[in-house]
Amino acid sequence: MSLNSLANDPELQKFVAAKELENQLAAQVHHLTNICFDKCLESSGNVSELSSRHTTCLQNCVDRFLDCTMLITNRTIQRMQQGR
Amino acid sequence: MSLNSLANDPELQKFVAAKELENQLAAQVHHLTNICFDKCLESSGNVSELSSRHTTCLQNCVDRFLDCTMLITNRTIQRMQQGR
Amino acid sequence: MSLNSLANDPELQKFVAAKELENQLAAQVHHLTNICFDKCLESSGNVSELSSRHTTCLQNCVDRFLDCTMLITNRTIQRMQQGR
Amino acid sequence: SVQQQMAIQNAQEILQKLSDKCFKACIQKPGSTLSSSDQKCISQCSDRYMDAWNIVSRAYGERIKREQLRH
Amino acid sequence: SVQQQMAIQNAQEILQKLSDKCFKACIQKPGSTLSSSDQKCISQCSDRYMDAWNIVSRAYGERIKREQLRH
Amino acid sequence: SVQQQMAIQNAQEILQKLSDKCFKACIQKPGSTLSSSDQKCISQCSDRYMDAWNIVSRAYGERIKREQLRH
Repeated sequence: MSLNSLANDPELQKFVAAKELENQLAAQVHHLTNICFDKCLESSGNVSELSSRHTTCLQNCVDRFLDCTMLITNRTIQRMQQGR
Repeated sequence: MSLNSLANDPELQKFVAAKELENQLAAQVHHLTNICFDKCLESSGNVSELSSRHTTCLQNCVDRFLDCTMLITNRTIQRMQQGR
Repeated sequence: MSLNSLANDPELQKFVAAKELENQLAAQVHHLTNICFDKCLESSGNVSELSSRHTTCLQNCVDRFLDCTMLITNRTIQRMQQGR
Repeated sequence: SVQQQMAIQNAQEILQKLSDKCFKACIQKPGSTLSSSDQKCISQCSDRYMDAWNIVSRAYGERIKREQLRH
Repeated sequence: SVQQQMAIQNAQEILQKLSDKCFKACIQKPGSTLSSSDQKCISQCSDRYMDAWNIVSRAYGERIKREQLRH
Repeated sequence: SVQQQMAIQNAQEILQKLSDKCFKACIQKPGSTLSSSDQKCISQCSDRYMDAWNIVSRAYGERIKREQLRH
């Protein structure tokens, strides 16, 4: 199989796309953990066990961060369409 | 066209170099915006519109950051030449 | 020499592995300097020369950071083996 | 096209930075919804960041031109 | 395998972030050894970070599923 | 050569970190020029960072050697 025909192989392309998606999801989880750990745990110093309050805060943090991203994305698209 | 002759094609090389430069410039604008936004806007909390003072601060911030980089680069080259 | 046989050349593989290791070590030195500069020098403002106290702090910082990484790595492996 | 891909990547990078910065600045304790004051803060924060990006981009371009004339 | 390599890379990235975060949080002035209280702080910090990672990972997965149902 | 390219990349990365760190530490409100006290602060900051880099680099090398002997 030549390099060229390998690069155009639909099975391989699907495999690579799936791997890339997995990588992106993992990177996003790292990123969210990093941000939400600071928001929800940092201020409480040494924590010997996660309380239900911490857990709720972490879950809300993920959802609100994604809301925030969607809000900003929509707003930016609007701004671009208005050509500002 | 073989991979080898493609890699040596002067038109392609020019195109790739131009793209890389564009990428570097865009990365630098991201970086500068990130730094200068914090320097010039962060402390002023919610800002409903940029004042001329914010604008001047941002413009100065870009120039002073680049001055700073040039100062450090020259100094580091000197240090290296003195073999310290 | 074809691309394929080049990729399997043991000398080249050794060279690439050595370069990668060098890159990793350099990246780690950057990372450690960044962290330890903040730990040991930041609070002391403008410093016209490193004192022996700064030097000791920087050396300890490198060793304690690596201890910390080893502690966490071992702990994480344990946790994973316990399937938590 | 490569050009489009780069524009998309560029936009994604701005959006990522914006989300980080404005989330950190506007959301102290994440609750069960974004309140309207959260939303206002995020919108303002992201508008100002885009303004800043435009100003920085122009100032950087001008500096590069000045440097090129000097040499 | 590619799968394993990714798992390893993933683990390395968590470990790197963990070391940074817990070192910064637990070690104020680096001394000649890690004291037992330093070790306790680092262990707790890394355990809580892994707990947080698991909760975030689950919450993110659930959000993605909800978004997919909506569209 | 690859070696040279890496040395250049390495130097560029230090310079980037140095600029970030020393700009943040020395320039509170960016004015229309770098004052002489700004310049002094930046020079000192960058000299100390390079000193720190050398000490860290040596300490890290020694640690790696010690670890290799232990195994």
